Amino acid sequence: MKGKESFKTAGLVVALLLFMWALYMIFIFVPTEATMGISQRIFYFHVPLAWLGLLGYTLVFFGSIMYLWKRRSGWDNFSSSAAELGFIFTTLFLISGSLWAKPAWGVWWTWTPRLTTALILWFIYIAYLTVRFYASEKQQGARFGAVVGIVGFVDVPIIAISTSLWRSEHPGALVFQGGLTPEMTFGLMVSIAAFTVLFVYFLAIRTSLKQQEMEVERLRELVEQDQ
Amino acid sequence: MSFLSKSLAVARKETIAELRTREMVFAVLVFTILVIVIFNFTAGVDQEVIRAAAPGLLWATFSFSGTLSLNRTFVREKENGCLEGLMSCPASREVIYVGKVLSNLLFMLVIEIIALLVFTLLFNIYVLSPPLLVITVLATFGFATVGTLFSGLSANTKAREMVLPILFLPIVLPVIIAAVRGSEQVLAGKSWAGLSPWFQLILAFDAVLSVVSFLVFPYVIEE
Amino acid sequence: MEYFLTATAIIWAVVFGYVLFIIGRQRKLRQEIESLKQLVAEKQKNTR
Amino acid sequence: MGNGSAIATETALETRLVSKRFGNRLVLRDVSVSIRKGELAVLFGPNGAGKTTLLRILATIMNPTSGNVLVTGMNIKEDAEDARRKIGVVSHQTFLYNDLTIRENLEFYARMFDVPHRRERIGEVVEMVGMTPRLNDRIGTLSRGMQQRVAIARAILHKPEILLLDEPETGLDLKIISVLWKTLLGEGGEKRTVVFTTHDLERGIELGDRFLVLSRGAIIYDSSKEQMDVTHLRETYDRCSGVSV
Repeated sequence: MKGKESFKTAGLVVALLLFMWALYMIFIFVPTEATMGISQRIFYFHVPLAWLGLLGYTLVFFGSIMYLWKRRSGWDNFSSSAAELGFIFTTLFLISGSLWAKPAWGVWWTWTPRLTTALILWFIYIAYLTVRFYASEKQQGARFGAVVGIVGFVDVPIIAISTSLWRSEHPGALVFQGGLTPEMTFGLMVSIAAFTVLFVYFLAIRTSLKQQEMEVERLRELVEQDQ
Repeated sequence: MSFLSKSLAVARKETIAELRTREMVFAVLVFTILVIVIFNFTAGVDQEVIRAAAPGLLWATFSFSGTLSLNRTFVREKENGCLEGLMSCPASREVIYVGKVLSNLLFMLVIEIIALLVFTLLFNIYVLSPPLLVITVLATFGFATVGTLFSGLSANTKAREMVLPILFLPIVLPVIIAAVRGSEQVLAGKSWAGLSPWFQLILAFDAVLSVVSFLVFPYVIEE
Repeated sequence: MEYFLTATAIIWAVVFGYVLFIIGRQRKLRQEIESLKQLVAEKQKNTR
Repeated sequence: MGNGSAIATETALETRLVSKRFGNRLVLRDVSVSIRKGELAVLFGPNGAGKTTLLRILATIMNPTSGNVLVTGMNIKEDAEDARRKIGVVSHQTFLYNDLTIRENLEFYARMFDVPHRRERIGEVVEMVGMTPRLNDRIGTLSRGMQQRVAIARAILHKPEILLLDEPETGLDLKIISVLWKTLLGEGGEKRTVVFTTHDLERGIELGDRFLVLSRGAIIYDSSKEQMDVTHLRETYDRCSGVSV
């Protein structure tokens, strides 16, 4: 238990340090892009957030398979935590995309394949969370969530293909018109690393919180029994 | 072979019951035609406008009428505990799934074909062409495979009718996109070759999602 | 410029809010587990 | 679990440490019983004791959280389909489709159970429960008692060796109850193995030759008819039903 605690603290410290470094990179280190100016720096949030949205659902998928196979509630706690975080980060991705679209194209929303795919992924996250919420009991919710986790995951690449086919005329690589300078790439890498560590840290904490919630319920059951 | 014959027995039973009451096909069909009529008032009589909006309207209608009919498929199993009776039969859970997919596919196709006829009559657009029918069958198969899985799932939740569209629509979105775009091409008089990317997309969806749904269905109805 | 700052602020706020949520939940759960464990221990004493 | 008979008779149904958990609630706790071929076992227990859950697990409708169930020696985890072939279920729900006729319902189930000579067999079972004149009527138009008769016909359609009855008598009049037992117990001279649940103690003692009491998910009484002590059974039953009411 003690080792776990110090491990958690270490995780938090690493995440925070990396995050500071990433912020330094984004605010000061990276060069300002010529055509789009400062607002292009949203890019350094935007890309990591997209990555976390996908990573989140990949973990949901993995946890779902493990749950249906092993039937350990730990796996369910893992995948539902990943879904919660993935949902939050996908929401942030949509917001940052919107805040970028405004200065870049003059509109709050554009139906680029990437944004559209993210939007649908966001809806699938909602579907996952809804099913758990409306299940008649907890284990059923876990089972149903796992089913949605698996089906949704295999659907994501098909969604990505369909949106890009649908909007094939759209300039997919608009961001990288001038290409990325080495500094930009480096800044992006740091930012991705920082966000990923943060995500993993949150995931570990959230999963353990859910385990503790189950412990509370178990104890409560013990107390209420035979009274 | 017993697998297929038992699946057919399930589909057969569904069909007999539906033919007797006609409650689902009838209600959904009325809904579908109403949507088409309302569309008539919003799009006006300009043939160009209608032609441009028709594919989108058609598939929006089919998606919603699909969810409507899918919502019904497990209702019959809930009365008198039939699902338990079904589960006590010496047949795997997948048999139930395949049987239900077949009957859902049949019901949806019947509704869609009639809707296409109505569409042709009311708007003077010839939508009953062979490529459009192929698109309809393939896309509806995608609807039925995913929809049967999710209707089994939502039938066991606390808010049945509400949960299904939230699950179903985002997942089948690739099929809707492909079907709309494909139908546009057909109405624009494009050849079969121009349709191939959309066919491929729907086929990919059908192949992947039907296998996955088949595999996870037992987890939806077990306890 | 302001779009960039808004984005940063929102992301920061959400991350920070999540941390607060986690800390609060953690504290509550710890207390609850403690008190429940005591109750269980008492009960076991009584039944013996 | 040891009982008097010197000859080791075949076991029809056996559970080994079966537990079922719903969320945090343990509905069955390590239930181990074995029921011999031809036995009529009565499962007593107050409401909420886990009777229905146990029966549903035996019928392979529900999976146990842990433990094994053997049906005529077959583990239901491995041979679920073969096990189901040997089992017939009658519950307070009829498992019949309201929109289909008696014949269509039975035909459907006959197909699902691979019943040979469907037509003849359906005619036979419907005759047994006395529903032949209504063969082409929809289930939805029949009275509750008649529906239950068809449910009985449905359960024995595939000539199961084992019958599981979940409160089959509730809401039925005496005439149908006599049909029920006449039909269920014997067909072609073969005595079936029966497990049935009830909370009616007197009725259970009258019918059964093996008695089990389930309380809070655990078997707390198990005795054969020869060794049974009626007062002890009554006391046990009253104690557990008194507590949980």
